[in-house]
Amino acid sequence: MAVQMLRRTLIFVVSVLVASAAVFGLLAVLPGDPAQVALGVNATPDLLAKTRQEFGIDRPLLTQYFEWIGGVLSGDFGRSYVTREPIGPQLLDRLGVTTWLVGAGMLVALVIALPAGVFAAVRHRRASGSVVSGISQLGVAVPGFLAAIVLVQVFAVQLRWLPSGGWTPPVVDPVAFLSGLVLPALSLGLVQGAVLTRYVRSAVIDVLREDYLRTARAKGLTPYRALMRHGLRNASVPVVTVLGLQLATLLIGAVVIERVFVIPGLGSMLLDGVANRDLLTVQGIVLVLVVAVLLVNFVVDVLYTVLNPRLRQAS
Amino acid sequence: STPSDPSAITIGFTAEPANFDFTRSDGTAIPQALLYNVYEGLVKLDEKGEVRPLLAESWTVSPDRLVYDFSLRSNAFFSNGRPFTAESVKFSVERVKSAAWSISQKSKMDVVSRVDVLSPTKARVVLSRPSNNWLFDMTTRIGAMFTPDGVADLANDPVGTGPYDVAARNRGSSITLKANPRYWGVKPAYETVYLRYFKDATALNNALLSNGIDVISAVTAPDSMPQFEADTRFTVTQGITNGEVVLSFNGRKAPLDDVRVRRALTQAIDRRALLDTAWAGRGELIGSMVPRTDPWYTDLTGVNAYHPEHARQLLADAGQRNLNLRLRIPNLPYAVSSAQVVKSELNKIGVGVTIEPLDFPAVWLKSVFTEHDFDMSIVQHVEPRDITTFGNAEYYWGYDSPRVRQLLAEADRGSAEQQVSAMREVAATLANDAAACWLFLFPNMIVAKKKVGGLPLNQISESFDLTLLRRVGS
Amino acid sequence: MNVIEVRDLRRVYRRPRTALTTPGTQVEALRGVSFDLPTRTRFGVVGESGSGKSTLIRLLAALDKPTSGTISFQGEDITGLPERRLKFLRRELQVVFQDPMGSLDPRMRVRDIICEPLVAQGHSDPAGRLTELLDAVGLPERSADRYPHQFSGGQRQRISIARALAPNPSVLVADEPVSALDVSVRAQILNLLADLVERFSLTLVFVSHDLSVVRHVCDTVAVMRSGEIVEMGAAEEIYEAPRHEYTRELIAAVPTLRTALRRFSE
Amino acid sequence: MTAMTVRRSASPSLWVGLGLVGMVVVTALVSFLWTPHDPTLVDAAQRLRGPSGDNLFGTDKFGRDLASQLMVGARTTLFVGVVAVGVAALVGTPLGVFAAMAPRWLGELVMRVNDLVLAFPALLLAIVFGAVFGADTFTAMIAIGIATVPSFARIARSGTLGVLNTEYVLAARSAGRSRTAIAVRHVLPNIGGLVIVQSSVSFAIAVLSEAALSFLGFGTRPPTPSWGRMLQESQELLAVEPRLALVPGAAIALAVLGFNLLGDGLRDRYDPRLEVRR
Amino acid sequence: MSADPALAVEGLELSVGGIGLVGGVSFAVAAGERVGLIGESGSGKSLTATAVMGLLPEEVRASGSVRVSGVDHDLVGASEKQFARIRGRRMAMVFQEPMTALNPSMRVGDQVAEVMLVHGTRPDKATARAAAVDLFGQVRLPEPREIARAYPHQLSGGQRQRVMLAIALANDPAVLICDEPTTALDVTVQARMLELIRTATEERGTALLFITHDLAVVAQTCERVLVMYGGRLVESGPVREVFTAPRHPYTRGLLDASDLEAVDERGRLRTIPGAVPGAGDFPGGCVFRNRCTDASGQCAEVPDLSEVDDRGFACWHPVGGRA
Ligand SMILES: Nc1ncnc2c1ncn2[C@@H]1O[C@H](COP(=O)(O)OP(=O)(O)OP(=O)(O)O)[C@@H](O)[C@H]1O
Ligand SMILES: Nc1ncnc2c1ncn2[C@@H]1O[C@H](COP(=O)(O)OP(=O)(O)OP(=O)(O)O)[C@@H](O)[C@H]1O
Ligand SMILES: [Mg+2]
Ligand SMILES: [Mg+2]
Repeated sequence: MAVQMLRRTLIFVVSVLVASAAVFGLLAVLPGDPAQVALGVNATPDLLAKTRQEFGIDRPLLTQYFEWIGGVLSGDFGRSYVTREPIGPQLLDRLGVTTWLVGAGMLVALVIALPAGVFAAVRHRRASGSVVSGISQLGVAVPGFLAAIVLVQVFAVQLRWLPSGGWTPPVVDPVAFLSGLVLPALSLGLVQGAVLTRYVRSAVIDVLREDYLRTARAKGLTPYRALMRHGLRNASVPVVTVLGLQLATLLIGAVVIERVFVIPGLGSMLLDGVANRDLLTVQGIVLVLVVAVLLVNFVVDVLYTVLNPRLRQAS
Repeated sequence: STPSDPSAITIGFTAEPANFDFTRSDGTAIPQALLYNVYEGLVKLDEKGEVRPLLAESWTVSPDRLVYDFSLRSNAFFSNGRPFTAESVKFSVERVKSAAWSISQKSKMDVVSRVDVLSPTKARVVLSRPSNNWLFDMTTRIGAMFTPDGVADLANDPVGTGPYDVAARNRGSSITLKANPRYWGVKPAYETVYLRYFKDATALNNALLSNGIDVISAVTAPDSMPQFEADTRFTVTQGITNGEVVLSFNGRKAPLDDVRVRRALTQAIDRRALLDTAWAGRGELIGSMVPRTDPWYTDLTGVNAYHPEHARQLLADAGQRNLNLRLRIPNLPYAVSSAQVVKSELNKIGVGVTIEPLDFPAVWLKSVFTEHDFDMSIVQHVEPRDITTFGNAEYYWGYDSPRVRQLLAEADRGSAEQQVSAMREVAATLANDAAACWLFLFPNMIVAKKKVGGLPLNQISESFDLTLLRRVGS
Repeated sequence: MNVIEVRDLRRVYRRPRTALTTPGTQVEALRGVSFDLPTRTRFGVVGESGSGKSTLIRLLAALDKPTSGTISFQGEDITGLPERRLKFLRRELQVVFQDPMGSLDPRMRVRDIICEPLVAQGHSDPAGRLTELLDAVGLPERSADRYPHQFSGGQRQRISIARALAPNPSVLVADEPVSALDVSVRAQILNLLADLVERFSLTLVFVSHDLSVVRHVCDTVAVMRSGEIVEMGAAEEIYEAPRHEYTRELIAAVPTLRTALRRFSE
Repeated sequence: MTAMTVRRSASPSLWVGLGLVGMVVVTALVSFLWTPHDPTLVDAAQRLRGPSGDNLFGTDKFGRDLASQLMVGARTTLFVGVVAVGVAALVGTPLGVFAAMAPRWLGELVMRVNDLVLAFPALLLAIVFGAVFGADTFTAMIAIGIATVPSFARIARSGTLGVLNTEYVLAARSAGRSRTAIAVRHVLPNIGGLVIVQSSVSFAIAVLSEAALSFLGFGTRPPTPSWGRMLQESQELLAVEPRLALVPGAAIALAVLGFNLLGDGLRDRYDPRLEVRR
Repeated sequence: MSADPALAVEGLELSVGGIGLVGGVSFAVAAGERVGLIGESGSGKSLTATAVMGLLPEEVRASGSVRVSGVDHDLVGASEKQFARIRGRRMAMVFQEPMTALNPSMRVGDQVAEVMLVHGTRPDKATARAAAVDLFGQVRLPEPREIARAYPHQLSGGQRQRVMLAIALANDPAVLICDEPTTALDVTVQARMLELIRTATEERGTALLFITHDLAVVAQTCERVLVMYGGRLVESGPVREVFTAPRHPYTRGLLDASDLEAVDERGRLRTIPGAVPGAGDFPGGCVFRNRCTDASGQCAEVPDLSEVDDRGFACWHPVGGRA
């Protein structure tokens, strides 16, 4: 048992190390000189050289990498070339924002997808079910940013019910925080909800075909109750997989939404970082994203065993 | 901000300062927020382009135009409580020349040979050669006044003498300025100013439309202007900036080293039509690198005016057939829009154009600006009086004219009248040589709630000057 | 002479991990099986589910490697031989599987299915042999261009048998070839197998959980339980006078019409 | 009990999907021969015209005909899908098959790396590629393709594992087929359905990605018409001229819908679980 | 035999999209009687059973009549609600696949308790659970208490099938339908299971409809047998009579083919020529006529199932001639 845990942890650490090397390598080939970006036009060569030295980017790549990864392993992500502040706390800040956004988006998605997906599955041979799955099909086909733009036009610009963007931390003003979260969460959640609806639908349809659901009906449960009592938990296994994958895409896909709604999350930090060639920051962000995704996968694995007793220790 | 709080105002911007230290980070965002608001210099530039007193109440210039004697305000204090004195001037100016400053603009201080403290309120600056540009440059960030114990953490804690002090910052989203209670001058109209940042022009517009902000500092989506103009909630102003949108030619390389080719390309482009399509007709046409607010402005739009037949002829004369040019532009809206029109126009005279948007600033700076790997580019040149760059043969456009260099030097050295006439000649020469093709002068479009007055018509200094704002009504 | 000699064959499977924290369990599918198979025997293997019958067959066909022990085929040790040195085995020994649908690639035409061993072994005229084979298993010639799903279970099993016969093997191994079939079809296939064994002088290894089927088809029977052969001998002998307790149990449990109907006459 | 085969007739979603995709393909093909106007010709006089007989969908702020841009944009859309899905399928499928057929440790390794790529932000890849090789449709789509490789590898691997567990693969092995022959003759045809389904879904995702990248300014180069860029350029005019956003927006949505429906329809046809009921 | 049968099926017709799958099936099962339903794969046995249970796939249309004792309405055309009250209470079913018929994520004890709670035959969870443990003992599961806490995957196939039986018997139904309940089991396990079904139904006086394709199993378990082919009942009667003196050529063929000891002169088993056609491909008239050696022109007409004294067959040329 301990050995297995160790093995998993080891795989995880190695994955993160490989990922870190990949990020580093990828960014090393990125054209553009961080020093020049920081200094701007008309920078003199010796100023450039001095700044490069200050950033530490004049040293061999391997040295840079080991220094960076060494720092990261001890919790130090380095200092941003641009803000000249430690990156770690900033990352945490931004991660918090993105987590709120993604969490709220996921919530919206689930609130839409669970009932809609179950409904569409139970009625998949009838018109009402087809209508729901048709709508979800359309929802999947709408680009997320288009949904965002339209939502802003309607609810912020025309009706002026909600802010068009911006971010208020929950501790500063909970009401402003929530009202600012509504539209981004909807933009993110509607499309993801449509995607999820389709998965829920097909998972439930699969479950509806299962023998044990027939058994449940043979016991005298109505089809609906049979599904509720016996189907959903089993249908949730494939849905959780998708949820895990979606969470990963959401973390990254939030970039566009963050852009439209001017939300200072990881996505906008990533875009800024790349534009400013703030390489240490970008490396940090990507590493955090990769770790987050791997962690989500890990959680999904654990959830599996909770949901599916077959995966627990067999007697 | 709560719209109900009359002493607060929220202003929307597009470019967010990465930090507060403009001595070491380039870009327009930091001085836009801090200069004249948090930091003050001895002098400032007003919206008509005139140099005005600020921390210096007055100054005299010696006849040989090498010695500047400034008399300073005695009631100015830095936000950390230190008084502003002649020592501050000496410290600040010398600091620009030291390694503490690392941005390239610091070279503008090279002309200063020393600073003398004559008394707490009298400072003398001695130049190594006469320079008209120096005093003008003192209105920019390099003229900002610091105090020795206020420079420990410039990136996060700016200490200046201005009407505002940075109260809070929310990275990626906003900066809060609070009025400095010990400010020496007129108390600003708004006690609290929220500077909010929107990377996206449309997001910025929407914020105002949905009452999220009170002012758009600069509309960069010109096509959206009609919706503000039609809305009775808003005041709209349109002035100019000193940002010349330039179609630059790489003069180092054939065939663009040939003046006929450059003239042909310039004449092939209908700049009125370009402005109309690419920037909704907002902005002004200019014929050279001079905005209307400079004293030596003359209308040069007639030089190398639109004349496609003539352009074709010029190309033929230059022996250019099947010309194909790489238009490598920053991936910014104005450049992308303008480039498409330029391509379409040049195609009409048989010149092929490949548009390559480059990651800005990083890749553009590297390939175009530093490595000169381009035929043409489109960039907005926002620095004040950047016509002088044509005197630098090393500059990316590779324009090399000894005559222009000489004229520029004379202008800097000479009297005010000499300066104006020399600069006029420079502008005319550039236009004539088609050293570049000046597409248009970037407009300054501000939209604000009706309750906000005092909006600066033109944006020609580095600062978004909050001291100008007024409250209207109520 | 013995075609096949099996000595102390063991095979241990490691089940894939089912929980995050625990390693997979080990399953001893075969625990020391030995027997000799003289040429032209019809050898039956019976045993309940999970007793290791299929495992044994996979090892005989060199589709899997034993954990220990040896199998020699026509005098040559085939355990641990790399695939490229197994050509003779692939020619001499062929397998018929249980699931008449699952053992035929649904995306291949019958023609290609039957010719697959010939093509794989570089036969000079696979197409020529096809007609012969179809005829041997009693399928019409036009079947060749159809897909497996267009056939009934019995017909599919015929296709499977035709494929096995293609390289002219001397040993035919059948893993529960009739377990998935209806009684009427079962009879047809059993008849066919008997015909073919006779006609081509085949050695037959026939696996089933149904002792009466094995008794009908085979002359020698091995009874397996939990990876071991508990009893082995002539079919009639075992059926009439089982020595091992488990064999007796097995025989008693197999329902046959005759025994069942006796219930009514009592 | 035997398996009974219930061949499903083509579902409506397959037909609607085919219809929509066919429309995109035909539009793209026609655009090579004819468009109502030059889609890149700037004309200040024609700026922001409403729909008319001459300009079916009107013109944009450059005075360019929207209908013509839409037609040529269909090419970009298809190109995007072909490149991204091509890269992903051609790399991912063999990789997945390999991971399933290789020795366990090697397969594990491949899948671990695969997971990593899956965790890697596709956007960053697109940006880096754009910066290194010049931002345009092709590089962006190579990046999206690479980012999509893992999903193909996963599907291909699980499909292959399924196929390898069948008796017909055992039969092929005992027939003397080599590993490669089994991979080519048995595995690939039988996971083909899964790959095709995955392709059409990835096609849809690629089209959306191109739109999103163009929206962020890392996609198709101007002035090459692309639906994503049209949408981006229309943004500031949304309140004034919603038509400019609606037209490309609807085109994207319909094309994506088409590919998704096609994928669903194909899944219904190819999913062996639906085809054979036991 | 009581006059009022526990289960009565009259003229049951099932079709999908106009293709007839089952036609004119009528039979009755008395309380305490055990009736086998045999026939080759695809003959319509499962469809008939699921029609009785009201568990037909949506696309299948049913007509005719199905009645269960103690229920005052016809089950054909009954609503889901009506069925829900009957299933698991008045009639119950054991399915073939022990691997998939139980909910993998629920303890088996709870799955048994559920059927009692649903119908309110036990007042609360605790009682129902205790009753489940009891039932496990009745179906001879070892250590019923431990088993009740297990998940299906922790049980063997035979054990799971016993759990299924416990579920079916929990509310003492009037009718028990078993659809090939032992096909997936080992012979030794099968023998014990069959014994169990027999005694359990005997003890409770339950009417049993037992579906299988294994004639021997029917002979062991049932008193009466129904033979199905091509969606029709072709023969019926007491097991002994039908199996010793079959009248329908199809029954005859089945019997011959299952007897591995009866061989011809060449040592070959006897077979029915040809194969079972797919649904909808059966010939009109007598469904067996394309495989029947005795078929004549008369066979183009559908022969009725002539029932005399519990013994019936549907054939124009019965084995042994017309009586
Ligand atoms: N690939 C495998 N991995 C792990 N365990 C296996 C594997 N194959 C077989 N086993 C296990 O080995 C044992 C013997 O299996 P085998 O398939 O040989 O039995 P069998 O006698 O053929 O059974 P059946 O009658 O069900 O086909 C079983 O317990 C089975 O679960
Ligand atoms: N939903 C359906 N749609 C179309 N045909 C069906 C459907 N369900 C069953 N059938 C067909 O009806 C016929 C009878 O099926 P049924 O399942 O009752 O056979 P069975 O006698 O139980 O066979 P087995 O022994 O294989 O279980 C078969 O030919 C089958 O293909
Ligand atoms: Mg087996
Ligand atoms: Mg059945």
